[in-house]
Amino acid sequence: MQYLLVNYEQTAAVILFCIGFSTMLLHKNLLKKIIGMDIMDAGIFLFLACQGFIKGRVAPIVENGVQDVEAYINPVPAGLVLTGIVVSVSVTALMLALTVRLYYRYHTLNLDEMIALAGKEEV
Amino acid sequence: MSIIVQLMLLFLIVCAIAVCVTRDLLTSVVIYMAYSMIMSIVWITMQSPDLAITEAAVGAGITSLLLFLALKKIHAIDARNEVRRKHAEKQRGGEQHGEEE
Amino acid sequence: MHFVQNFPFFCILLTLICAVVTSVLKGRPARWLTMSLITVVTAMTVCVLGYTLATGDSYVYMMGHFPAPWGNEIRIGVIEALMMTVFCFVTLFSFIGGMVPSIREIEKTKYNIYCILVDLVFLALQALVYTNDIFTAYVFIEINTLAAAGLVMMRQKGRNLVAGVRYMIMNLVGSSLFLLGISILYTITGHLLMANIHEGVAALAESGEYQIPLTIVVALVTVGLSLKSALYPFEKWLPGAYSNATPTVAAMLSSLVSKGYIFLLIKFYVRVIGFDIICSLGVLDVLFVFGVLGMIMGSVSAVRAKTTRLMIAYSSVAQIGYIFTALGLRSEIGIVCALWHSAAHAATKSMLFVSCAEMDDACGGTHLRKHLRGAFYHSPLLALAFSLGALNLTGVPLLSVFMTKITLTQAAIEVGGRHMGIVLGAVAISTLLNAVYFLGTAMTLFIPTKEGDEVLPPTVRKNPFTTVGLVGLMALNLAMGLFSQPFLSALAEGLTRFA
Amino acid sequence: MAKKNKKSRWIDRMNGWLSDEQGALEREMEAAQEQAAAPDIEKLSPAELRWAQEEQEEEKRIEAAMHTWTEKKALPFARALYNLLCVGICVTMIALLLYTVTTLPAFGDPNHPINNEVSARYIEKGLQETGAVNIVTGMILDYRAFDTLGESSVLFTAAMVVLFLLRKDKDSARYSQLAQTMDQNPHSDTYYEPKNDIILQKTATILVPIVLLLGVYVVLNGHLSPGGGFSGGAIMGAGLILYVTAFGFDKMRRFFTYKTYQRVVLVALLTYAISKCYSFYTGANHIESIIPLGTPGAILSSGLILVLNICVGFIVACTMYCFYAVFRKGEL
Repeated sequence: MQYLLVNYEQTAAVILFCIGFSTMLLHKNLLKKIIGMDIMDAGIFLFLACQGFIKGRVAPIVENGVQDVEAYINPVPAGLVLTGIVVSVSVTALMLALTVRLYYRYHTLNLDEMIALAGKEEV
Repeated sequence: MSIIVQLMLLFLIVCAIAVCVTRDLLTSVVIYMAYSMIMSIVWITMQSPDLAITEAAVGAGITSLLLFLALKKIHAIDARNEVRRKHAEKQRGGEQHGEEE
Repeated sequence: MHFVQNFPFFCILLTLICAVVTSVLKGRPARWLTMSLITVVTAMTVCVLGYTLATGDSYVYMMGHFPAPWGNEIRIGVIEALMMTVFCFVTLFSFIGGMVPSIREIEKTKYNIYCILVDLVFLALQALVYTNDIFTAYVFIEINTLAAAGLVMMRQKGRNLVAGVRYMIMNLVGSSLFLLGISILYTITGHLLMANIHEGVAALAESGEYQIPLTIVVALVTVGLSLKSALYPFEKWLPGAYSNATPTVAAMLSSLVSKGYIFLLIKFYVRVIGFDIICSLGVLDVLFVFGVLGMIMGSVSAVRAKTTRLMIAYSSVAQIGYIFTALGLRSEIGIVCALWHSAAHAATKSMLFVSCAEMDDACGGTHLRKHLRGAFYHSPLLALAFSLGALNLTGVPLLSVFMTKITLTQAAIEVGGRHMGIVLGAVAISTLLNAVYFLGTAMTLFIPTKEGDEVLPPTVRKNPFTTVGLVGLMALNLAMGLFSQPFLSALAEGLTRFA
Repeated sequence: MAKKNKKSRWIDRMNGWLSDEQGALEREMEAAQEQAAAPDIEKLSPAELRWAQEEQEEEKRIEAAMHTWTEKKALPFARALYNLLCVGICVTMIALLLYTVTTLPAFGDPNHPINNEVSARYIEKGLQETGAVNIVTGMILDYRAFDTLGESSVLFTAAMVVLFLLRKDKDSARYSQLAQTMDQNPHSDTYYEPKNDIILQKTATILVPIVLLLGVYVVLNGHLSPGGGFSGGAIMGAGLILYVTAFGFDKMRRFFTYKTYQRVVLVALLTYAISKCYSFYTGANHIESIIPLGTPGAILSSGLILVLNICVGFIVACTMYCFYAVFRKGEL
């Protein structure tokens, strides 16, 4: 148990992931689901970036020619998270466009109402 | 230094729970904006400035802007429906008068 | 460095460039560009297949100047080339076959976006089949999800938008679980390329540390990818998405998008984690149980379905159940059977969707099964294609799905014990149910309509695109049925070098 | 004279083909679509007639259902089961993941499994091999460039689908009804042209140049300091959005319309794909690539990375502005 407190960044990342995950599953309102998805993605990226951090080392930008490994942190997770952030923005933009179109059509944000209304429509 | 990071992570968790709990959509979008602002500061303490700029510009900036726009669009549609509903009531009101007379 | 080895890379780049160029074209040039692109890529993939069959070994293609653990790479072997050839032919013929309904149903001014999304799904499929790097697989899974969600919403009717939202939410949960899985995997092994991860995992297995994170990784990736490929408990999004889409979109979604995820899951098991470690972890039994449940429940709900497209959508849930049951049998033959059935199902299901959708429109477009009566007499080719698909899926000998059932029972007998009994029972029940709903519908096509009953007068529009597409798909199915033995032996032999 | 008009006839045919004029077969199929778009009752086949009536009924039914739906709820039992299941899944998720975190290596210790020879080479030889001072940008745009190529196409896919969903173009017959209800009604959002409120315009005249300059700086110095194509592009996009909110869409359309968006994204993505194609091909076939890496630290230094950063900057800036304009006004 005390080990959790030592690794508090990763614990916080996992808690954020689970809160986002449960928001996305439990809430019926579409906008809440989208914000929950963003929180979930940010949680995963925090978890991934925590792995790359090394205490007492600086960001991987070469200053005045110093190029030994002991000076910088691991650059790979930063690259992966950069890609992840842009992926989560494009997914959010698409989901919001869908929500606006659905609101034109069904005048509700509640997913269950939409499914029921769509079920009644003709094919 | 690690106290500040712990405080910020605690704030993130509180923000996440607040989004889960709040009823009103506008407050949850504002809370999300604060969430991604604090997240970009956490990236700086994690010694990865690339992520900080991207999260600030893309996460806090564009995503929150799109969320606000979606809300504005939905309120605009609500306003339109109010106009239509009042118009429908007025017509129905008119017919009742017609039938009564 | 033989010149043919560059072809997979050329195909990927060509598809991306055509997708980008189509954004400025209008309706007709966009259609012809996409069609020529898919034919060129099919031709190139056949050359790659010839080359890999000749050498018999898989080769690694470095994407960039830096070798394996530093830069990206793609790996092409006999299995990848075989599966990609089948997928290319399916894409080509379903795109041509469903051309006319797509022109009629999709807005004229937004038609080029339809062609762009078809290109992007094709691009993502190629990258998923060829990639040898786990994070590239995640990026192309995202492209696959967004493009497929866009394709689901092509008809812009209320039902399509709701199906699109449900598709997006379920798939986003799946890809987030997949991303978390590969983050933990990267944490414990330190590599992102499949070959190096395999060494790391093997080293971990001996040294015995990080055993819990390894099981969690396998669980997360399995749940993520099975959620995306609609295994039984997670298939709520599938009927709405497949039954409301245009024929080409339904064909591509059911045969290409879900098969890309299944191929990635097989690659993850065999190449990243290693098949023996996976067997020891016991995740395959869970897949086996859900596969068997999917086989039966999918067929049951297909019998209850009112409209033909909903029936075919539920039958894809049953067929995906077959694939996961074959995977769950913990044997080499099981994997060969899973690969074979994903190819056979791709060919059959696209034919069914294309022919059924156009027969619906010809018979008054009410999608109800009873209105298909006597469809053979006014559109014979469509009825023939539909009944060939129906016969194939019920497992008539000399056709491809019959071979699946043979290899599935072979693998089950080899495993023996409880597995054998359950598999034989499940195969029997689902074949019986298949016969009830598929052959039932196929027979109504051939019954001439009497004057008395109310049947909508047929509106038949003959056009060359549908005939070319359907004849191509029927030829593909028959070819896979007749040449199944060499196909299976190539798969089995390729599997040894797949790891 | 003959040679000229043979060439011009060829160009006319090409322009005709490009501007989607009708071939024999296509004309018949397009006629089918026109018939669906503008139905006049006599020529309609019974199926299309039924489809048209069906569309009107749908509209009316949704109108009626709009008010009555709120009382009826989905099956309470299914809802409760779904909630219970989800809470169960989330609780097991949290427990499992927290347990895995305890077994993972500690935070920030140097001998973490991922600090292996892969990251060692990135740091030690990163400057020599990619020429980029910022190792993360060097890794993204040179070592693992295939991921970033895929990732730009994710952004391109999302932009295309959002345009498909929200963009209402004047000549599309199907959505004229939707466009009219949006435009005429004073309450609808697209009706609103920003009234020139002085405060916003004054701050915009000061702020927009600075924001755009910062964006350009971040893009150009992507390989020297933190930043790069994505963040710089987002900052430039924010600058464009600020300009539009202050001065309105008509002023913006003088230099940024849907056509410019299409062309900029086309050119940027094509240069990106072709330059990456060149570096992958030369890499795979062990051909020495002729692109000079330049002196580290100078702006024109790290070979292709600067060009790629500029392309990605353009793509991201135009896409972010396109999202805003399409959400806000429905067309660029």
